[in-house]
Amino acid sequence: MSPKDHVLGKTGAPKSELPKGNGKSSAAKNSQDKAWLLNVYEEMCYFRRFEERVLQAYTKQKFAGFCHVHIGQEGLCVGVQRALRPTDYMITGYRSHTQAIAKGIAGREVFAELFGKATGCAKGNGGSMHMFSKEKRFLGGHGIVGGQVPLASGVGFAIKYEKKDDIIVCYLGDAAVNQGQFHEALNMAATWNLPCLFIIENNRYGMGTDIKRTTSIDHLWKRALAFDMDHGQVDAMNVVKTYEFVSDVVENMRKTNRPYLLDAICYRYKGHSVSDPGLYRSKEEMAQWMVKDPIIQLGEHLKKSKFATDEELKALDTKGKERARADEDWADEQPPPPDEQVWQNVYAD
Amino acid sequence: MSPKDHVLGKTGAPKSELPKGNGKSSAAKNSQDKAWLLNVYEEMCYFRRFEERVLQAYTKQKFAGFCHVHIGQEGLCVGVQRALRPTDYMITGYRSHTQAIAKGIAGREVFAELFGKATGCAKGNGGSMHMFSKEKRFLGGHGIVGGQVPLASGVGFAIKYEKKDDIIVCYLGDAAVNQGQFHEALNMAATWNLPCLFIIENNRYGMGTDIKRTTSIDHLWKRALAFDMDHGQVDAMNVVKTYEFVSDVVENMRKTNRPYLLDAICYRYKGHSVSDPGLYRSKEEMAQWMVKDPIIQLGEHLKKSKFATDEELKALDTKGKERARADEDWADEQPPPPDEQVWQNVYAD
Amino acid sequence: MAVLTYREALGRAMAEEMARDPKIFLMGEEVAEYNGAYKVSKGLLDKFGPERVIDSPISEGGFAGLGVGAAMVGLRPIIEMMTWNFGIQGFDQIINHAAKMLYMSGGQFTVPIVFRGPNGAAHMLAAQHSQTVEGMLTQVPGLKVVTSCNPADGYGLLKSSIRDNNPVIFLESEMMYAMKGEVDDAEHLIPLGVGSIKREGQHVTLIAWTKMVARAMACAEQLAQEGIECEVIDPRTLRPLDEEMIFNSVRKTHRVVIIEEAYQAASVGSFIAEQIQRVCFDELDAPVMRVANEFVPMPYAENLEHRVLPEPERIIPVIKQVLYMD
Amino acid sequence: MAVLTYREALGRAMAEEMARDPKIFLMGEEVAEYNGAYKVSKGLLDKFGPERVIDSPISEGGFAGLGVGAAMVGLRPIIEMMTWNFGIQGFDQIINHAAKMLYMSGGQFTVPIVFRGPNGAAHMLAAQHSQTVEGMLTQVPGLKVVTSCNPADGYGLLKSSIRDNNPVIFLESEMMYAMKGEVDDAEHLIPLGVGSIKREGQHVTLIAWTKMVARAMACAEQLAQEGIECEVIDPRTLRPLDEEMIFNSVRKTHRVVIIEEAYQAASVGSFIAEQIQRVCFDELDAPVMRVANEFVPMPYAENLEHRVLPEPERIIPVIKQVLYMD
Ligand SMILES: Cc1ncc(C[n+]2csc(CCOP(=O)(O)OP(=O)(O)O)c2C)c(N)n1
Ligand SMILES: Cc1ncc(C[n+]2csc(CCOP(=O)(O)OP(=O)(O)O)c2C)c(N)n1
Ligand SMILES: [Mg+2]
Ligand SMILES: [Mg+2]
Repeated sequence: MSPKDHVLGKTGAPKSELPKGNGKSSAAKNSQDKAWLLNVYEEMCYFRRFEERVLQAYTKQKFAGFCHVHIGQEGLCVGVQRALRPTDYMITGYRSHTQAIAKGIAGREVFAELFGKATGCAKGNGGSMHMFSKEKRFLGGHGIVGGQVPLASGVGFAIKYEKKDDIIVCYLGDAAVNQGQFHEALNMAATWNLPCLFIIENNRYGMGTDIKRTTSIDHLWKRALAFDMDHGQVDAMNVVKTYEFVSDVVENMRKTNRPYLLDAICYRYKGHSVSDPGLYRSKEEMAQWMVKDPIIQLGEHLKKSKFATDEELKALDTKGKERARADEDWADEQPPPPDEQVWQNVYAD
Repeated sequence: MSPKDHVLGKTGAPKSELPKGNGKSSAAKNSQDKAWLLNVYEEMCYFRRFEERVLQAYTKQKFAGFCHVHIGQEGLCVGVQRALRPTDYMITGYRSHTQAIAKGIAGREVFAELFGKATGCAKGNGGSMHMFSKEKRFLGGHGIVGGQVPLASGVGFAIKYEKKDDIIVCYLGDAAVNQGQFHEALNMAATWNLPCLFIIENNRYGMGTDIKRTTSIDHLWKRALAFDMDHGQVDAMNVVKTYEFVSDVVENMRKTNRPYLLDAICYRYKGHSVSDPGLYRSKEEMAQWMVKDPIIQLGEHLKKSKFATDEELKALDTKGKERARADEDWADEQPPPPDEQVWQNVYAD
Repeated sequence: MAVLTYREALGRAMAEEMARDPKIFLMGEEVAEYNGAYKVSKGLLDKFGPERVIDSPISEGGFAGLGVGAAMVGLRPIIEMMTWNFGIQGFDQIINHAAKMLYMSGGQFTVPIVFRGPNGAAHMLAAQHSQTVEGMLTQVPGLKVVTSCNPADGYGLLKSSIRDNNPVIFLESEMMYAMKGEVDDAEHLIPLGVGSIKREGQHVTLIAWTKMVARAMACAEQLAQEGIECEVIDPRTLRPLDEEMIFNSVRKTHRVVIIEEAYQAASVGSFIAEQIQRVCFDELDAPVMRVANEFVPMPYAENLEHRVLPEPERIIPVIKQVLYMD
Repeated sequence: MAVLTYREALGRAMAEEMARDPKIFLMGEEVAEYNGAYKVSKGLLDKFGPERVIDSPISEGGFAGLGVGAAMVGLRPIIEMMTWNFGIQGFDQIINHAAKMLYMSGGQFTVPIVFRGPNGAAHMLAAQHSQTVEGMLTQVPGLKVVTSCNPADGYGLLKSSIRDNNPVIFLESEMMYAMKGEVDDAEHLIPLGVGSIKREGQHVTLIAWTKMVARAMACAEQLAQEGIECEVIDPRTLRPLDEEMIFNSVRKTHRVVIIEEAYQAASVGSFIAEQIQRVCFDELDAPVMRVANEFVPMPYAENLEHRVLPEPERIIPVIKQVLYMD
């Protein structure tokens, strides 16, 4: 599908009773606020620069293993986070660096985790695919495609069991919709009304495979039809739209306790992981998407609204760059885990 | 849902381009033919009596293990079979006795298998849940709920690979639609256009659990919507309707190679297995269904059409009874497998 | 001292623990309104209501994972697998998620959860319904694996398993649910990792767990007639394993036969045999022998199934062999 | 004699077999247009087209089962698991369906299928991406389990696995794909069930497979300096297992160390150790020892991962121990 198809409404998808992200919501106030918008802009720049440094560090062989970055997908990560409360839970797959930071984990602890340091957010046990923070309610960082989805249903179950009005956001990739576990988890969430917001990070590719070659449907939100689950699609290259839409969805979920499947349309600029040259995508396709770049889009909006000049935007980007460098510098200084750690935390007392 | 809801059309389900079982098809000729109808009637009586003898034999402890019978669901088994060619494949779950016979396995070999005899259709290795016949293209008889569904996709894949126009019928229970494997198999069948006819034997209960308590949807054919798969619902208490509907579906499949999900509404009169008293169902509910009994329904039709008198129908039933007795008598005489068989067929040469 | 069936003892353990701790819930196929496929959860729905006793869809991977997620945020799930043959569909969640969560997260997320259900052959259920899983699951760091051979052990060990802060695989048996035995009326727990000597003897050590303990005892009785005194020991928890109890018995008898419902393949028994020959090398007067299932999928026919399982007629000759009586 | 990488040798084996038999097809994630996540299937799509080289959805259970169904009706699938960690999602189809079909059906339905992919730790992939599965899958009657430690063995054994009429688990390693070695230009097969002596020696037998063979050889070289001659043997196929080769070596050296990337738990190594002490009881001058992974989920940090895997500094002391040199 061409980027044009991604704008809301054109999908004919969201069921009528669903929020429309029509800007009438409380969220709309924020998204018209200058300070708020500038802050969002800065965070997206920071995430972009953070991942760029991660890639450089990997190329310099400062760490190894797999490395999946979010470059190009910042709009979703930031837009969703702003729609949540700190007490809400989040769980994701192996592409987890910036989502972890957005949820409140210090960027330097994420960097230290990548470097396998004792002060990483998983003590160096987890690495790129397994960022965790119990305090921030970030439940990982999981390496098995689709594996996190049943876990999310369990968190939703616990929220309902404890009669809280929190929700859990469960990110999954577009290719994960072909996993049986995804289907089983959505069925339970829909049958028992568990407050789970399942967000498909739909960057259209699972590694080198266009999702069209492994599914029979044109829109991934159709997976929700099998469960009569509320669902919708959002243009996640647009951080403001994403924020407003998700805010409405979440507000609604807190009332109804009903789960929701969101097809979030985005694009990853880099290969699947560092080892992937990404030859399966045409220059044209890439270009088509880069014009929709979430940072550029918001930048244009800020300038049009006279909220910022090019210089001011540049300054915010520079700030993000420096934060990322500081994160890496800190991580460089950290000690590796002590050998004894090998035998710790296999079993809890 | 009350039996009334089950008649075709009322579901609003089948996509417009789908066969309507409107009687205009070639199949309709058969279903107006007296001899054909009487033969169908006789077979349903035979299957009913066969399963009754199976239950008696189990109660007399002539065999052990699990024992799941099809009493009440004869309309589906017979209606579907008549719509197939001998070269079509069939695979099913653990409730497999009469489907195996319908596909061409001698009833006495099924009985012998139940008795764990050397001449059973699986040499006594399989038992009630695992009837097999390579010659008749009956691929089992499987004990893992949902496990047979990916196998069916594989057979569909092979049919397409070999450029044949056969199809495979894959029976599964209503509760099996909650299995991840079911979802994965349907996705592959839909994505690659594999000639698989997935038939949900929707008797509304998985053991003691009303399917409504473990799914969020009112109609199980909705599972197909997640894959844009052709689908429909049929009143499987009516063998003629079932035959006509499935004939049209199959005819269409041979042309299009497209898979199809059929929600076949039926009811099991007995408990899930012999050990289940079935207390979770009200007398009223049972009664409501028994008036739709496939054998009674067809009997009424035959009498109204002046195709048969009560006496003639009684005679056909008696014939079925005797066939079933003969099957069991034969099985009684058969030898158990030789001990050496324990070590045979673990590996193929 | 009340006489309870094994199924009642397990039900009592769950009822007591659920009454003690509101964070505990039970989920599985047919556990609520049907009172359990094997009636182990009988009465729990009435006692604790539908919020805490939940009938699941037939989605072993899904509800295993649901349990793990719920445990990560503070609940204490008991997940019933109708049988462990179906639990294999939950292996990804059990092996890749439950077992590794604490370690992967650098010690942040504990997963206090019990996966329980019948394991091994019942009677004439054929290949897909007759498997044991302890040989596979004791291989997974992060999991504990618990068995029991009578109502009292089942009661005390299930309670400890529920209170444990780790994922525990609790293995039962359809063939034992109706078994009767005395269970102390007073609440009591049996710690995980402590085996039990079921019969003292000085000539040969028989190691067995779950329903094989009864077979070992039967063989011991029979051999006692001939003046052979077997020591029958049951490790009960296979992970952690009470190796000291095993080694001490071997140091006394110098002869060992392991009886298990597994295969002549990598198994808990093969691991125990390996440990014994390593630690008690100079103590052994005969090789460690093992009687296990024939290495075939379980056949249906009664005569064939009987031939596959470790029956006394196959066990006794092996015991005599390590005593050099053959 | 051409020098091929392990990856190329496996690719050549598949290409030759697919050219020979049109019933063979390859399915898995990224095997076609991407030429394989690890490029083992490089060029196969161009050679054989999209009908025979198929990119699957991420549905390990589903396409494992699809392969089994296709095999039941006459095709000969090769199913690639991107890694065996994900293959665990296919265990129900592999264990409950593929392995049991021939037996359950009374010998009617053969399942000629190969499930192949990398197994074990690569480098810094952490707990969910570093597991070995042979300890679990050799426990399943009906399955064959094949490994290889160099390009030539990989080539010859993969060809035999593809021609075998049973489900074969073919275990590879990310760490070996780039390994170079000579492979005969002439087509040749290595039969399943026949091990290989990688180095002759009279003092002690080292048993290893896959990447542990290289480590065993390294230890052997090092100890040769000290005048210790290790015999290094590789069973290659773990099911069926070439027990005679093992026993014969033990009868010669009387001392054994097993090196494997598994755990101190039920494993192929523990089973081999059990067999050795049973069959060669009077031949052993020391207990059968085993060097395996530390019993922990695989940590990410490089220093920790190194500490978990069997490294020469942990292997050599054990070898000296069985030689009573410590
Ligand atoms: C069960 C399982 N199968 C295969 C893999 C290997 N794998 C890792 S990521 C990936 C592609 C996933 O793509 P998608 O879900 O679209 O997420 P994205 O990488 O695009 O964010 C695959 C096949 C895995 N980790 N887990
Ligand atoms: C994976 C798996 N889980 C659980 C079971 C136990 N079990 C056997 S039949 C059954 C109920 C299935 O009901 P349904 O699919 O509606 O088929 P029906 O018996 O009504 O024909 C269950 C839970 C099983 N055999 N396999
Ligand atoms: Mg993607
Ligand atoms: Mg049903």
